[in-house]
Amino acid sequence: MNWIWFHKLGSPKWFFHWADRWSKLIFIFGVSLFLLGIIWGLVFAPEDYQQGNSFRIIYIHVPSAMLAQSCYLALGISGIVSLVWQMKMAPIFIKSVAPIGAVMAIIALLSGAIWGKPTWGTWWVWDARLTSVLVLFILYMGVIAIQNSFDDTRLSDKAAVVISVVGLINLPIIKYSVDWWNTLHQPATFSIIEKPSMPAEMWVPLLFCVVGLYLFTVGVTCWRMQTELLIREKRSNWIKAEVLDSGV
Amino acid sequence: MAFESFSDFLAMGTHGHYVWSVYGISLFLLVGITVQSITAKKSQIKRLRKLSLGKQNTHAPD
Amino acid sequence: MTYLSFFKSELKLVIRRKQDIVNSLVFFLMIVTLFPLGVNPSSSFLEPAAGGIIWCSTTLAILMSVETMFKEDFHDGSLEQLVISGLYLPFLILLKLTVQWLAVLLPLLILSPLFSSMLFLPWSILSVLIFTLLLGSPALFLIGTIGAALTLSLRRGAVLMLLIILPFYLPVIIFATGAITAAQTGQDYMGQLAILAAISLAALALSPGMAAISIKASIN
Amino acid sequence: MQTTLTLSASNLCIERSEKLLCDDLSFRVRAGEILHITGENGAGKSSILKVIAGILQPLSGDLDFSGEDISLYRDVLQAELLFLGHSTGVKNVLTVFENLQLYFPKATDTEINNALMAVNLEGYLVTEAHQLSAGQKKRIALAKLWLTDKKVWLLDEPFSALDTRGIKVLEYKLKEHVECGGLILLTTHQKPSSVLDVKELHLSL
Repeated sequence: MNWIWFHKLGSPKWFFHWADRWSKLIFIFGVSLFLLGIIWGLVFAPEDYQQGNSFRIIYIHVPSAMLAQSCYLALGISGIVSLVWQMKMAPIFIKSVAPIGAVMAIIALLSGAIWGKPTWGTWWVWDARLTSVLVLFILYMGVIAIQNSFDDTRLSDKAAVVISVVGLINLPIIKYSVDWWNTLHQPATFSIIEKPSMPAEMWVPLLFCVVGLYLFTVGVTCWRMQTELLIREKRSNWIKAEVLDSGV
Repeated sequence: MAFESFSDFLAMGTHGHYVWSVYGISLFLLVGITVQSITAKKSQIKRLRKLSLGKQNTHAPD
Repeated sequence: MTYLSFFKSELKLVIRRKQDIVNSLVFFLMIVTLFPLGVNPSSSFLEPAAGGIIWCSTTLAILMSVETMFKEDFHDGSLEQLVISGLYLPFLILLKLTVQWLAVLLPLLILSPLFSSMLFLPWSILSVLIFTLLLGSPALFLIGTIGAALTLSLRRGAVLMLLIILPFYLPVIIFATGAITAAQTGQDYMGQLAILAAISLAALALSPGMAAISIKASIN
Repeated sequence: MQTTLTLSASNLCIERSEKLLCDDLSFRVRAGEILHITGENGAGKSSILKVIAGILQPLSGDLDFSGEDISLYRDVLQAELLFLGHSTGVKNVLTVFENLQLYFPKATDTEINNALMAVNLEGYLVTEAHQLSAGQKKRIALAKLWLTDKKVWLLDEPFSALDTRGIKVLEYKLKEHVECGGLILLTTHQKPSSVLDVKELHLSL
């Protein structure tokens, strides 16, 4: 197996150049896919037989909820990478992706709550999915808070790494416990998304939205990581050359 | 096409305000984080540029 | 320094600082009192809620006592001495934690009949409550240690620690109160107890190492 | 098999709160030697000691202890290490005796008594440490020097809490230690007297 890409990923300079070349493309492609999916979902997808048109919120809710989870997964994995290989880029990644994950969690929460009103009749139901997204949001706020509490970069990096690793291990347990708790207390509510069968006209645009939002996240994360690199590596020569070259 | 007319599309059955508020809020947040990321990068580049140019100027006389 | 001499001096420290333990017990009592006063004193509310009330209060009391665990060691420099003592730091942390656990949990267990009768929890359920406390609280202490180690250099770290650690406590609270509810409704609760024990064991495997990493970063 | 102790650092770079304290620092101390680290306030004297002890991590550079690379793991060194930092590590609610017993569980009462006598703290055996002044607490920590069998001493400002007589006693103790094959790294503001034969390492800002 070829591990060169892995080592390259650990090199700030290599990453910076890679991001310069690809991040814009990824972002634009992602946004177009996302918009395509949304327009498809809003205009062309058929109405849901049970929920009517409020069903169209799915094209925001599901992708953002997935992203909120995936970002935390990525956070935790890069935390482990940082602990094991001491990779310089891992804490930078954590710092860059946490705010995006938090935004995704907020979107999932708000869209879930607004979707809940026509479906359940109230803004908030202690439904398993909404509750775990809420916990996820609090976890993100924890990571962000601990990064902003220390003056020393090395300490704040280490703290964020430890919290994301612990979070990664805890996430399945939290999710399982919330699901279990939910069956205990709310046996009757029907879940807003799980359907026996969703026709292709409904799920294909959803797939577009999901992939598009993933790519969008990758693009924005690249920019945030570049910013973080510009701050941290400001004394290094390659950053100086980079700054003088680039036209702002 | 799932809608007869544009006003139908806006109304979304009876759920127009739910759907549109979700899309509005989400758009706002996504655009917000994008813009924030881009401006943060640009302003940092500008700051570093000023810093390195400033240094070159002060070093120039000697 | 040896493990034994460290353990002994930790015991002495806890005994000399009885007031800290008393404080966290009074804090616990205070939270328990808030529910009848703030919500409803009737047994129809308190009896089904008792497990949850006791567990939420326990969680907060434990967090408060864990939060200060390394503060003094950090300020008087003995934490530095621990790190360079050549002894295995995660094990030292575990010893310290054991002392803290005994000091907080034993009085709590002794007083639990009192609390449960105040909240109209039937005597038959008391043993289940004690089991959940015994099996679940190690996880709370162990996970809390990580937060305490991370925030020890901060002057106002308590709120931050609550924010980062409380979400990790959710599974413990859910399964502990779940076991009590199951016992109250006459169902089998062994499954929940087993899960609590599993969470505590997992935390035992993971937390001391994590806390050691955090302490090393914090004394920087 | 090498039996004499050496402690050497090569190309050590230390950064503290985004500021480079020392760049490319190298030194070598053998058994029987005292390295005296001098420099202004904030030049990084204490930080060097902490880096060697393993409390701080250096930015780069290698450490070597008697032929073993200890850059990553300090275990070998820590088995032979006594570090007295700026913070004393004295526990407030323990008595003076208990404070020393924590670090030297095998020491007898007379040994601890003698150590306390050397730092002029006799009679404070069962006093709780919070009743003592900062200088006295520092001397409790110093008493460890009379109890330890560790070879490598890292002392941060050991003379600061002592009067002239105490300084003299401590200097003789340090001398005795290096003569018995120990090695010492110490930082001070004032120059140590001619009793001690020291190697100087000056840090400039």
